[in-house]
Amino acid sequence: MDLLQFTVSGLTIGSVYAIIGIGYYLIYISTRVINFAQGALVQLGGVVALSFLISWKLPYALVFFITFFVAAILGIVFDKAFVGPAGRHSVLSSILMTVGGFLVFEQAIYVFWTKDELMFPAISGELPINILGVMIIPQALWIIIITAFILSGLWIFFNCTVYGSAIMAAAEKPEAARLVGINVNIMTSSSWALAAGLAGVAGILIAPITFAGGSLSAEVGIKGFVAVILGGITHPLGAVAGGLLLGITESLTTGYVSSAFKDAISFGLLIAVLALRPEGIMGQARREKV
Amino acid sequence: MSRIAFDILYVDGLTKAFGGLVALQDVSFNIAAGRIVGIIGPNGAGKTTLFNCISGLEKVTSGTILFKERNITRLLPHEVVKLGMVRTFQTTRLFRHMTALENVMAGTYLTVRSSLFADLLLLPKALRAEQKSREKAMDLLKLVKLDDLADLRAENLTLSQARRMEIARVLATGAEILLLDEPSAGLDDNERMELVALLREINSTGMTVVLIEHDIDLIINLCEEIIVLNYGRLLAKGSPAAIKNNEAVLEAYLGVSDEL
Amino acid sequence: MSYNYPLFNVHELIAGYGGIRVLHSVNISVDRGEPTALVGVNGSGKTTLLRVISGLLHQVSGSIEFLGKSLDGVPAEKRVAFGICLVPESREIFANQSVQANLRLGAYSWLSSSKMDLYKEKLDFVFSVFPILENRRKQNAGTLSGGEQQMLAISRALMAQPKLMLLDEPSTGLAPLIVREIFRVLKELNKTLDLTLFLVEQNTRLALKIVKKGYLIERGRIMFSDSAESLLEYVNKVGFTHSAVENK
Amino acid sequence: MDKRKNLIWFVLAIVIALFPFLGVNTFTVQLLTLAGIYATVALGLSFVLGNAGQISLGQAAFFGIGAFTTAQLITKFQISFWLALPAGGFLAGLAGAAPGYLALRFQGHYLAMVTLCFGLILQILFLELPSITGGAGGIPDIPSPFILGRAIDNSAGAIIKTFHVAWFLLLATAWLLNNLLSARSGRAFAAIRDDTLAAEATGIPVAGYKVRAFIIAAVLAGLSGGVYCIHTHYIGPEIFGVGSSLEFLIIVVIGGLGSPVGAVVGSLLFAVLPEVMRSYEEYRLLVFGCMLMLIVLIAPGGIWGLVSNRISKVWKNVKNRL
Repeated sequence: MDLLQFTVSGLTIGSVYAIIGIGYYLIYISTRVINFAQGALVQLGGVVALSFLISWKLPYALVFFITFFVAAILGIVFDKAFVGPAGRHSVLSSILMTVGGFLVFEQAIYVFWTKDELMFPAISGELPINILGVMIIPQALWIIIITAFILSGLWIFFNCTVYGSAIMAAAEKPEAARLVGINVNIMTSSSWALAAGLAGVAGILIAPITFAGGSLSAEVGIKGFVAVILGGITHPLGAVAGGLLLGITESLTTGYVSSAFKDAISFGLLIAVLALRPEGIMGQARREKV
Repeated sequence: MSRIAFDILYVDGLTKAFGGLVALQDVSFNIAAGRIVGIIGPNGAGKTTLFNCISGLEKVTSGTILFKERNITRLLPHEVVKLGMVRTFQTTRLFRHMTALENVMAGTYLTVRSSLFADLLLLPKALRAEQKSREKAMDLLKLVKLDDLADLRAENLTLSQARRMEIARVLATGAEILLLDEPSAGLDDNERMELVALLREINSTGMTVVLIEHDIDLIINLCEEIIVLNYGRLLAKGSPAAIKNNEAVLEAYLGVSDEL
Repeated sequence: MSYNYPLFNVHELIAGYGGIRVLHSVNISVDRGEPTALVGVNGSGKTTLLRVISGLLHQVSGSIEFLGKSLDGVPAEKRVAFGICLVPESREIFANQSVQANLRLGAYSWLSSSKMDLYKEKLDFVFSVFPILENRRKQNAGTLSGGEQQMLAISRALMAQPKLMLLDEPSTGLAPLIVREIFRVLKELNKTLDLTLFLVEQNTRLALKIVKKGYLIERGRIMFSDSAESLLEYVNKVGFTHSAVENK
Repeated sequence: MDKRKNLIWFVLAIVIALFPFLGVNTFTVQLLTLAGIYATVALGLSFVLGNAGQISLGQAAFFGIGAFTTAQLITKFQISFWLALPAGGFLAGLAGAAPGYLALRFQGHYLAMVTLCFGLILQILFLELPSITGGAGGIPDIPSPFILGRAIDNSAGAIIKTFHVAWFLLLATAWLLNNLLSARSGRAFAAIRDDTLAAEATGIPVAGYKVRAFIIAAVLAGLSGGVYCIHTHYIGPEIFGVGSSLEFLIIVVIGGLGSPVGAVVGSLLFAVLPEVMRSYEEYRLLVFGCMLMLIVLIAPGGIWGLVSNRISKVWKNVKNRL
């Protein structure tokens, strides 16, 4: 029964990785940038949501939406004012810029909110529920349900709406997108907004488990990146596959080996997978044109 | 002019496929040492892919490439250069933060030896190498008429200057055959004539020159032999006069004249 | 058919990439409904001209007028709504999306929930032109064959309801049979729709078969323009080098 | 020309030798020692990023390997600091080959991520292998090699000697690197940075040079790690994590990528500025983060790039007037 227990907790954390990973995917396909600041946005999501929940006493569902929009606007501004202009210099510049962004967001939280790890209320109850012999805390159930909800929403958005289809078109072939009348700038901003918003939402989901404001949620953000690279950053389902795989691997490592080396093993797994299959598990190889 | 009559480059049954797409199919030809040869063909005919395969940048699907009677089919790009075959690219590729002179000096990497250790400690060996490399590079810059711009940063060179600097850089490697990918692209008529003169001069020293070109006038003017590719296949090979009147080549360029 | 007024005018156009000039003082005038071809060997600036007309590339100087209005400062995505559509040489279809999604994106510039009837009508029209696309409507566009991709690229442009369709080397990389089929359709479309074709081709003989007028471009300069018949005669005479200087 | 250059190095050596005796207080000397240690790491990182065109987001790991190796050799095995220091540099260099080989397969964002993961793995190992690194407690009581028989001493003499070790190490490595950059190998690195494909087509063995670039940077980080442990007398795992890697990145970018002087300028700023504005300690990283973003946006050459531009302009004006 242990195995099942570990798998469930792996799926829980893996879901969060998947949501964050989708953000990396969207930004990467739209602007060819890996947003190293994504982890700080996860952290930010938790803190912002906590303020709305505790100080403003807003209802939980509303807080989800507000946090999403706050993070989304931050994402757009960060791209338009900083990452975009820096990326024109070189890849290195865009990496340095997003790393700088990570630092600034994280430090801003420490300075203007708190350096402490804050308790974050779960969506409902703390007592574990027994389902088929597996003990599940309600928050884990919520995480899995909300992730499923978000993933199917995204699927419908990208596959059935013109707007979603236009975002994908602008990401795949910006010039061709312009030729059918799509404003590519608006589409890349939409990608950044969606990616940042999802990171913020992931921050709320994970905060009851990792606390809000601490560096743990930032680490979850980095894991989201590991997940998407593992799954393949060129494939729409890469983040989901990579996230779930990473989550389960971690939880099995914690259960059967040691929790101390859990992260070392996931990072090692990433390097090993990349060395064997640089495009990730689901990705397609790309060819550089000379 | 005396010519050594051996094939410096020999390509046999070269095939290159990208997944299902066959970019080159069973291409065979030979190039005699000291020749100046042009490769032409419509867009997508596989010209650049051919260069990529010969220079070791792309792995060949099947077929053999012999250079100076040595099989180079599976060698890496810098190993091919070491044997004496260098190439340029369709777009100019400069070391843009270096001066023109330093660019050409970088080209002497293989011909003027030193070691990391000697370089670190600035041993006499490193200083001598530096001196020799500088002289050689300066000579080559004179050849391509860029000696007065030696200290200009490469990113500030005009297109025509940059292309000539690239030629100096590949010559610095001690090559015996130059593969030039569209050296005249973007040049005006005067600059083209200068380029033709330069290539003739380089060829007159015994260097084999192979160039891909869109400018058919330039090719007919300059080359002794022309290779025509179409849809990844060798369509024709021969003297400029023969190619000009070849019906198959005409059709490849102009299309068939039957009714719709 | 009478061609009473100009559809678009290119006046003293200079353009290029970075410091490199590709087009030198190009002048072109195309009348409404009059199919026109631009021929010349590759590297002569044909694609660059199409990129400037469609707005993907800004000119250094000179102007383009479309239906009497200057296109200065109008970005590519807005020119689509004016009725200018480019079918690029590499087709540029959205390979990760279905055929139908590609066609829907073609209608992006005017599509709204109130115009669903028009959308259906256009879709049916496109499927009647290229029936094979209807069979493949659910398929990922990336899995289509080269010829089908070209058909999709043309159809996607048709969905935008263009007045001017710029076609860049539609024959590239296609088998002769398919090329002929596509050219037959293009000729048809020009006749039946209020659509003007501006065709760029290396396959000179074929291109001159379906147009009324042709321009010969060489090294970024228009060498001359004439009726398709005389141009064809000239090209047949001088061969593929095209050069007026060399062949005199 | 060469003579004038040699003179500069000579003058710098004299300045370093005399500096602690010019009546500066020991606190300042210690602060500058730290800056010198940072600068050596920054020198290597700046070389990887700016001269060789590669990316490393895990540089603190090599700093850590050097520090832990040196500290353990001194404390556990009673080996002389002068042998322990190169051993630390050697091990760090060995470890540096790993990301070097990874750089053969990955570029750009992927390489950034892979080196970041490499740094994260070592950060965990530093913490979780107490038998080697002392675990969370770290290694305390690292004796200064300049005072025999006593464990910790902040005597002025030892402080000055540590300052000399740090800055002469910096001077020596800067000299070596400067030599390298002006010679054949330096051009090979620069060629790879500017255009890897063209470098390969010019006959430069790109793979070998990428690995060498990472090894060189790792050795420099390892050596400064060794000096760091006799400067602070205590090392713990938290100093060698990804946070520190980012701080080294800040130093390098703010100072000026690819320039040895830039690395020194950045390090001085990073060590000294927080002391100047002590009452705003919690804003330190926020300020540096903002500086990093601004520099990348408006002055990619860093502070030294701005200053040297200014100097060369003034110099031209002066020349023109004469």
